[in-house]
Amino acid sequence: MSIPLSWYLFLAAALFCTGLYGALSRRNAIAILLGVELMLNAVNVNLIAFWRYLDLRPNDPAPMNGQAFAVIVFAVAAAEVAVGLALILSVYRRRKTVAADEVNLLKW
Amino acid sequence: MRNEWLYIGVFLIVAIIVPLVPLGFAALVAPRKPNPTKRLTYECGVETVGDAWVQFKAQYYIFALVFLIFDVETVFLFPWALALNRLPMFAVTEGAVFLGILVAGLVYLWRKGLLEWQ
Amino acid sequence: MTAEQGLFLCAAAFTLASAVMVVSARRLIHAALWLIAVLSGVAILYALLQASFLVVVQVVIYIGAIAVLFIFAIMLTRRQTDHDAPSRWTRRAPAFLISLLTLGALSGIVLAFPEAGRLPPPMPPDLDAVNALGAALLSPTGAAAYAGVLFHESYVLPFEVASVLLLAALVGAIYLATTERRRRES
Amino acid sequence: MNFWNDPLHFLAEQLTAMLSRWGLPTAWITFIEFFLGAMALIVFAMVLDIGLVWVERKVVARFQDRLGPNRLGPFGLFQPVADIIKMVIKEDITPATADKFLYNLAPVLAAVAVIALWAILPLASTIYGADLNVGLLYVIAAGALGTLAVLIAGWASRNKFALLGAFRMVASLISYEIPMVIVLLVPTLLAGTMSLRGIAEAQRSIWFALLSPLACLIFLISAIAELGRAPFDLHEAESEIVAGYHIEYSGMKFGWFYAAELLHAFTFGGLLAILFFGGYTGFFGLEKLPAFIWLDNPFVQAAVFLAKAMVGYWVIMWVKYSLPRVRIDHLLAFNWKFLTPLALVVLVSTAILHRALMEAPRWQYGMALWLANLVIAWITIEILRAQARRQRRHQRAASQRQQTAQEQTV
Repeated sequence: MSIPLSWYLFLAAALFCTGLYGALSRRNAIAILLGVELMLNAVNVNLIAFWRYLDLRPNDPAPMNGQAFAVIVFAVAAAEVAVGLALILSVYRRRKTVAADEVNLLKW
Repeated sequence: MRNEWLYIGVFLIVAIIVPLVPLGFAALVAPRKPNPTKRLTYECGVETVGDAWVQFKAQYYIFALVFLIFDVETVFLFPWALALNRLPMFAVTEGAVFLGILVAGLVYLWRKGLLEWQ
Repeated sequence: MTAEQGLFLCAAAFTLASAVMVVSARRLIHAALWLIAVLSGVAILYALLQASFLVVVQVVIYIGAIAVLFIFAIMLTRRQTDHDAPSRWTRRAPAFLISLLTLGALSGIVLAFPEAGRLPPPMPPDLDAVNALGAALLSPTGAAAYAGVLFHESYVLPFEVASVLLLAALVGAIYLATTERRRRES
Repeated sequence: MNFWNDPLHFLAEQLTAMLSRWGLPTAWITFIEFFLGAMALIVFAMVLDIGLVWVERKVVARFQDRLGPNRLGPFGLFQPVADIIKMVIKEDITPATADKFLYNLAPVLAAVAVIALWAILPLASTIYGADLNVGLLYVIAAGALGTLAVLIAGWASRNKFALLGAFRMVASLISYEIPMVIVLLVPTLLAGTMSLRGIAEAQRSIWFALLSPLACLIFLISAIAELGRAPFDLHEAESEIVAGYHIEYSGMKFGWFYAAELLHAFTFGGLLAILFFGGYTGFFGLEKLPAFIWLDNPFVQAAVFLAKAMVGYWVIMWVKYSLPRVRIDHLLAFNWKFLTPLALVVLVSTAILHRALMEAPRWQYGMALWLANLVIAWITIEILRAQARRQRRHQRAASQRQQTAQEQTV
C-alpha cells in the first residue's frame, strides 16, 4: 500500500486529455464517441481513487460515496453510448456519412 | 488475508501462457507449404465475390442496444439482492420499482414489435 | 520501489499506450479493440484500488456490452468507416494544444491539492463493499442500514433516476435506430 | 492442520517454510505460490479437457447408436491423444486476407475466457483458487470475454460465413445473458453472497434447486445458449454457413476453439452444481452425523463436485444430441418473450418471499418458495396453452375459409 493518491490523479488526467484529443481531432463521429468513453473512464478512475483514499476513514464503517458515484456514471455512460450511436446511425442512414464535419443538419 | 485479485491476475497470466504452448509447438513441427490457392478465403470452392467484410443487418444492432440497457440495469440489481437481508421492506419495493421500469422497457419493445426477427 | 508501485506503473503504461492507440488507429475497428485494452487496464487499476464490484462491472458492462455495441455500430457504417481519413493538421494542432493545456491545468490542480501525497488508509477488515454499496444505493438511510450507524449519504433518488434515464435512453435509441418504414409497419 | 484436511494450505505452508529458509523475500514467495497454485489448477483443467474429448465422442456415439472410438487403448481411451497429435502436426493455414494479429489472438482469448472460470471454481471447501466476493459477476465477465473472442474470430477471418456466424453467435450470446444474469440473482438472494464458495456452503441443508426449480431450469437453458450448443448452435449451422466463426481456422488454432467449447460445457455443468445442487456439499445435513463425517473430507468433496459437474455436463450433451436446431427468430423470441419475463417473475416472487419470511421457521420458508415456483410454473403453462389454443383456432378458421373459397371457385 505505497502508492500516493497523486499517481492515480495524474494517470486519470493523462487519460482524460488523451480522450479529449481524440474527441477533438477525429473526423469520424464514432471515433469521437470512443474519445468520450476514454474521458468517462478517466473520471471513474478518479472517483474510485478518491473513494479508496479519502472516503474510507478509520472511524467510519461504510462510506460508499465514490463507488455510488461511479455506478451512476456507468449508467450514464451506457445511456450516452446507446443514444449517441443511434444518432450516428440515423444520420448515416440519411446522409451516408459519419464524418462529423460533413453533418450540417443543425448549421445555418 | 491474501489479495484475491492478485491471485486472479497471476492465474490469467498462466491462462494466457498455457494455450500458447501447444500453438508454439505446432508452429515448430507442423508443415508449412502455403500457396495462393490454399490461402484463399474458404467458401466451399466457390470464389469469393466482393469483400467479405460486408455490411450486415441493422437488426443485430437493435438487439445489442436492448442488451446494453438491460445488462446495466440487471447488474446493478446485484447490490440490491445482497443488501436485501439488512434492509427494511422499503428496499424491496425500491428494487421492485427498478424492476418495474425494466419491465416497462420490455413491454415497450414488445408492443412495438421490435422483438420480432425479420 | 515496491511491487505494488511496479504493478501500478505497468497497468498505467498499458492503459495510456492503448489510449494513444485508440485516438490514433486508422482503422476504426482497431480503435474499438484498443478501447477494450484501455478498459481492461482501468479494470486492473480498480483491482489495485480494491473495488472488486467495479472491476467486474467494468468488464461486464464496458467490455461485454458497450464495446460490443461500438463494434456493431462500426460494422453497420462500414462503407464509410473502414479507414478514418486523417483530419487536417489545422484541426489536429488546436486539438493537441487544447488537450495539452487541459493536461497542464489538471496537473496544476493535482499538485495544488493538499491531500495529493496521501497514502491509502487500511481497508476496514470487515467491510463487505458490495453489500454496503447496495445499502447506500437503496436504503433511505443510506449505508446506515449496513453499518449500524445513524445516518449516511443515501443515493436512492439518483439510483432510481438512473433507471428512468436508462429507460428513456432505450426508447430514444430504439426510435432513432429503427427506420421510418419499420415504425409504420408496427 | 494436516494434508488430508486442508491440502492446499498445508502445501503452501510447507513451501513458505522451505523458501524462507532459502532467504527469499515474502513477495516472491507469494508470487511463486500463486503461480504454482494457478499452474496446478490449469493443468488439472487441461487434463480433464483431454478426458472430455473421449467422454463427448463416446457419449454422442451411444446417443446415435454407434460404438464410438474403441481402437486405441482400452475403450478407445487413447483416442484424444491421437486427436491432439493430429491437430498439432496439421498444417496451419492463415487466409491471405485475414487480419493476422487478431486472427491469432481469437483462439487464445477463447481458451482464456473458459480457463479463467476455474480461478474461482471451488472444488472443495478448502480446495479453490480465489474466493472472490463478486464471484457470480466474475462468471458473467468471463462470458463477456468469450463473446469478444467470437466477434474477433469472425471479423479477423475476413470471410462472409465467419462474420455471419459470429454475428448470430453474439446475438444469441448477448440475448441469453439477460435471463442468465436475472436468474443468477436468485442464488445471490437466497445465499446472501455472490461468492461461489459461500453459495455452496449455504446449501448444506437444502439445495437451491429445490427452493427454486424454475430458476435452475432457466439457468440451464440460458447456459446451453451461452455455450452455443445445440439446439442453440445456429452460429455453426453446417448446412447453411459451413462452420460459423471458426471456418477459417485449422490445426491447433481450431483445436483451441474445440477444447474451449468442451471445457466450457463441463464448467457450466460445475456451475450448475454449485449454484443449485450444493456443489461439493449439500448432503442435506447428513455430514453432521458421526458416521458420515468423512463426507466433509476435501478429497471426497472434490470427487462429489466433479461427479455432480459430470452429471450436469451429461444433461447438456443429452439436450444437444436430442433436439434439432431452432431458427434464429424462434431463438430470439423464446428468449425475450418467454425466458426473460419468466426470470423476472421468479426473481420478484423470490425476493418478496425471501424478505417476508426471513424470520419464519425454515420449513415454512422453503415450502413457500417451492410452492411459489410451482404456482408460477402452472400459470405459465396455462398461458402457453391458452395461446396455443388460440393459434390453432386461427389456423383452423383460416384453412376452412380457404377450403370454402376453393369449393366455390370449383
